[in-house]
Amino acid sequence: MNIHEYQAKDVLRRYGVPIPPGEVATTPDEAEAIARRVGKPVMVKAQVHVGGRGKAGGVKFCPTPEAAREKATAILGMDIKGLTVEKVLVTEAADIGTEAYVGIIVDRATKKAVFMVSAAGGIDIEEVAATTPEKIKYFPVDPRFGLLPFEAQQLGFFLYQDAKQARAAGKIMQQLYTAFVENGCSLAEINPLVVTPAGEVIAVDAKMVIDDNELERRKDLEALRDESSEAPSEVDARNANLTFIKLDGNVGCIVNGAGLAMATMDLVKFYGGEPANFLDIGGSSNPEKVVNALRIITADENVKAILFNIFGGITRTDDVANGIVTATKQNPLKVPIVIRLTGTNEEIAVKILSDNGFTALTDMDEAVKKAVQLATEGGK
Amino acid sequence: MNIHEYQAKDVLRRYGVPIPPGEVATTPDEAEAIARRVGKPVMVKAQVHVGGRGKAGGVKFCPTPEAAREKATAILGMDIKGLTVEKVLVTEAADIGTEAYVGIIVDRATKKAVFMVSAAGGIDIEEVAATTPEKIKYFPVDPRFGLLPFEAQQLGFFLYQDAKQARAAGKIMQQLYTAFVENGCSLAEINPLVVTPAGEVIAVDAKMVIDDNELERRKDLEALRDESSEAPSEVDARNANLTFIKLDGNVGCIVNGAGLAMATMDLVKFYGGEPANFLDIGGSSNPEKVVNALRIITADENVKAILFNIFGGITRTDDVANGIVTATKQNPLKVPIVIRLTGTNEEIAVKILSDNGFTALTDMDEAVKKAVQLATEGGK
Amino acid sequence: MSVFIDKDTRLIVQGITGRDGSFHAKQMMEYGTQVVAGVTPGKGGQKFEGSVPVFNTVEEAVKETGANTSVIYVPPPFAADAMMEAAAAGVQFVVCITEGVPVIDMLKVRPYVIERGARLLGPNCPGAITPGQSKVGIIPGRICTPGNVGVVSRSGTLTYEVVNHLTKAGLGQSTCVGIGGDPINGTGFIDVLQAFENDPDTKVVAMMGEIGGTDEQDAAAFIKEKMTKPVVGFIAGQTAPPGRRMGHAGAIISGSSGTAAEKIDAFKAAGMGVAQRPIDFVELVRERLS
Amino acid sequence: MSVFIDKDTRLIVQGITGRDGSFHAKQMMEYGTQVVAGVTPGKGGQKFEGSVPVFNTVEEAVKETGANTSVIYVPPPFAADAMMEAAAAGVQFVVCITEGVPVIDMLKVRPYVIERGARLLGPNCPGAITPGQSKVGIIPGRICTPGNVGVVSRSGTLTYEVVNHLTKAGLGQSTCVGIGGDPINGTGFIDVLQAFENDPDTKVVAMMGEIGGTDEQDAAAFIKEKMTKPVVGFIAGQTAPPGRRMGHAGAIISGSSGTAAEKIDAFKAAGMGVAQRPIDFVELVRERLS
Repeated sequence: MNIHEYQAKDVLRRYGVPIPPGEVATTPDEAEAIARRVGKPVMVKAQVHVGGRGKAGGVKFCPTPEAAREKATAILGMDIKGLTVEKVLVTEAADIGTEAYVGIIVDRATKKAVFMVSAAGGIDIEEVAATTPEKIKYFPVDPRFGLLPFEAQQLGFFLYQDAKQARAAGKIMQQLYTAFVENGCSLAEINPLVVTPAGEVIAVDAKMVIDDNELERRKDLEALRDESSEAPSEVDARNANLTFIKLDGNVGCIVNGAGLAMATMDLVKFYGGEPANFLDIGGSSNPEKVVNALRIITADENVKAILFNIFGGITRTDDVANGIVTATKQNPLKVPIVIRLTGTNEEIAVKILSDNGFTALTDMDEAVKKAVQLATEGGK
Repeated sequence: MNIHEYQAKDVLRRYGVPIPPGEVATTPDEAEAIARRVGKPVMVKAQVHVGGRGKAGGVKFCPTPEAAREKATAILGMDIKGLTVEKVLVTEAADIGTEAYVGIIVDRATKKAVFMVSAAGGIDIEEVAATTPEKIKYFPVDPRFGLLPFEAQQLGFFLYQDAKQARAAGKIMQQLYTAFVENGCSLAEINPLVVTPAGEVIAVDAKMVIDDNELERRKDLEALRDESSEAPSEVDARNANLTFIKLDGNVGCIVNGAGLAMATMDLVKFYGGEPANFLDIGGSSNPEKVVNALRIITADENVKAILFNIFGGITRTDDVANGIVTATKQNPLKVPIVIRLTGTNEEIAVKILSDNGFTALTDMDEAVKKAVQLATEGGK
Repeated sequence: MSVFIDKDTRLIVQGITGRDGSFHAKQMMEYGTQVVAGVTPGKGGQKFEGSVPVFNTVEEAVKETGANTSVIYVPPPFAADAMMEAAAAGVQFVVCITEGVPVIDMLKVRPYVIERGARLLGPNCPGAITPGQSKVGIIPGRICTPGNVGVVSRSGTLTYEVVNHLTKAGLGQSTCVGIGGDPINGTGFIDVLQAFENDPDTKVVAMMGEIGGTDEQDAAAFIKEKMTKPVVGFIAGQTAPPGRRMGHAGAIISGSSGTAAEKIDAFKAAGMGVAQRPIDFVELVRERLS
Repeated sequence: MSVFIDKDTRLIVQGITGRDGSFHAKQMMEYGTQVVAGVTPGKGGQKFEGSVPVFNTVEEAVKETGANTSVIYVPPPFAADAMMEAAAAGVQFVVCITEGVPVIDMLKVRPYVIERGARLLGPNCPGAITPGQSKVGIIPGRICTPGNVGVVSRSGTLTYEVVNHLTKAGLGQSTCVGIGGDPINGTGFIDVLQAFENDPDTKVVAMMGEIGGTDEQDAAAFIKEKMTKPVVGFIAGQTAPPGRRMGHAGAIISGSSGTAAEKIDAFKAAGMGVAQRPIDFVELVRERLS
């Protein structure tokens, strides 16, 4: 789960990271008031879960509170890559000497939390990685000991020659690491980490991504979720415990398991169709999930045919069959449906479906071909 | 550094350990007022750094606030093993079903923090260890992972058959471990850990010893020190950065290094004398330390001769010589002094001493023999 | 022969009295797995299904039954502890089925388990099955049959799909291993490939990967350099949009690394057969078996 | 030959610009120790005494100078970090002189250093000296002379006392090692005894223990079972009252274990010579050398 810059900064401040003062505003009035409280020139920064805000005009320097009002008026409501700006962060405009990058990610390759630091900050780190990889130092942290002071200081010396700055950066990295671990992050970064002309080391922008698996036990983190900055259908799916991603095709796919779901989408494409979505109903059997999945899929007007692909292992296919029957009774389908199911309790499922006028297939390729054909016909 | 029961309980409460309510009182009035606030029968417990309070009459059950006043009157000012009771803890009297012991120590043998738990609580664990060692479970904690939940639960099951109680005890052990580590303890124990007739698991008495080396960086812990419960000469020595322990003999010993100090005391005994103290001036050279050491030693009227034994390595013997000259000028000695020094800057030291009328020896056995002889003569 | 589990596997089920644990314990027993103990703290002394003793701790379960393998069906917040408990008790092969284990927990679990000499499979995996001998986890026994194809996969139901095709085509399996897609897990492709390489009963390997990360590329490099046995590969997620998380932690593409195209190229460069569709495994495996 | 240090020891001094560090760095250089680098963060690029390069990190110091040993003189709150930094940088022998290191810090330092294959001596120890070859720490070089007596001790000045007697009596030392008295340290009696047993130049060992703990009893058991070379022992603290801490963390007696009498009995049971006074080492060692 992404959280906003202002939220990440609030978290990091609690761990002692030096961050210029600032507050979030939802109206130009608030923005002006905050700028007045700050008492210095401010930045007004759009709070949206998308990169490239700056280039899109979502980040502006404001020398006066009046300017802050004006820029906030422009930015609030702005559309950035399909997301509407609902909030702006109004924060003291730091004097910037140098800009560095400091980030931590959970790394699949080393199976560790890995620091990435670079004196070439301020821009997309992936660009630095692609063009000048020698400018990034990677440092995997031993999870049993954490980021030790000498390690943090070594990373600090990679960024700065000056010992005071290196030490300050090291301390910030230790704070960032602690915040990362204690808040179950999969990513935490400060970019840019700035040295001011006065020699202070401060965090001017921050980003944190919380591991979705952490949210169940950490309601305080779950509370940071901003549903207004997500697609409504995806919010709906998540609240129904489904994983759903909307795409542009016309074959609506309902599958159990992420791997099989992706393989199903690939097969739709292979047979000449276009998947309308990724949707994983997950492992556990629950007719309610099927009902919700159908509701979400059919809300998409592009969908011209629905494809169920269920391989019952932990999922009981009779539960899925019952879900289909219930859902279609509540809301009769306006598009054709192709059901493929096999595995646990397959015989019962087939009987439930045929008793209710559905045909069940057992072969995946056959089912996908039929769904693509129906969608293509329906699309005409 | 020992801290009082009430202080240890305050610390452990912050980590979530369930402890009956209570407060500390220095007067019978306060004790009565606390008992009234508790609103239930209370225990009044002497707060002194010594074992066996109960047997000495320093722990009393009080069914009413009036009784609390009465018992507090009796206990405050009481002498327990040479220490005067200045404070009492007035705490709700728990209903006691069973009593267990839970402790953690830093263990020299395993080089780890080791849990000791026993269902035979309420008495001195050393007695249990001596008589029924099979009743104690020892569990060394891996410092890199801490006390894991399953480990804590296993320890809980060693104490209790009931899963709810085992889990509650496990949770308390995790809290105790965290408190132990975060407060730099060398010992932390709950004795007894009580199961009430209602099945609740609570800590009825608690003890913590803070590692002296922790205090320099933890002023909050240093602030828990209660000098009123220590011998004044030892407080004085500590404040002068000396390690001093008063004994009953007549040869005052001033030595650099704990091992050599003990060996010196042993040699005093070997040659027929009795050491009056252990005193280690430590490694660093500082004439002021010598001045303080002489002041503390000479305050003991039993001392009939003073023996310096300095082997200069990191300690510069000329610093020690200067300290002796300064101290004896300020406060002329009333007892004979024997000075043995050798090592770093020995020639300078000898000159300083002889210029000021002292004789310096270089042989330890000779010096000890002479000091014993002088003390024996002086004692006649 | 087989890898990780066989007829001598003596299994503990952690969370045996829970909803998932009890269901799958029964399934495993029906399949013929030697389920020798269950663990649920507080239910020590009970019998599961009238025959399997339940213990409060894994330590006791191992001591009393000589178990060498454990499978975990406990809720996510307790799964990390369960894995460490099994490893600490001397269990050699620990399989964690639980989905949704916080990744921060896994950062510590992994070194803990490795230090104690145990092999961890998962979390968030379907487990392993050696057809006809032992099933540990949730892979449906019905779809498998003994044979010489080693199967390794990052996903669950996709594995079933492929195994089902293989079985229907008469291509039995030595062992099927689902490693799961979580970013920090115990056993990776290379571990399983090495085990198949060493297993005399495995003649060819079928491997199912996904978009995201570089595990498949690393596996391809390993196959090229270290393996003598043929491997057929598949990558799910060719149509997945970049930068989006596709349902499990494994399936995310970011930047230039982790795309399906890149992984398929790596497979081809390693001389592997590449299945375009799940059903394609049948022909590709058959060719390499003969 | 010798143990731990010799003429090939290439030494880093951590905290070389501090009060104690600079004083002892000079002493070690005068003794002939190859002091190849110093470390003080923020003073990288300077030269100590005009010749020894100073670095910001131990990693750099090792990389630039090929140092294999490090000695630490930094204040207690930073000592744990310094020990780990040295071990992480690949230093094989790490000596920490600093007194007053919090024991909670040492709980983690010890496994960290061991995992990285380094030997730690200390903290709160006087270091080691191989007379005529190398001195690492604070043992006064003047009182030592080359020879065949291995010296190991839990205390500092008491060691000097004994070594001084030995030297005056013409009994030179192979290596003198002060292990320090802190409850959690890197090298114990047994480690050093094993090293002396393996060292061809050591013919007899002089060992100085203290009251508190069971290290001396464990060492006695080791001597009885594993050592062929004679060992003479001494215990300081026969007159110490029980239950009181005698000046350093090591010297505390509690309960029935750790008294001087108990330790001396263990020495006798191991067939060791027992010195009643420091000076007794001279005769006891001489008898065993001939």
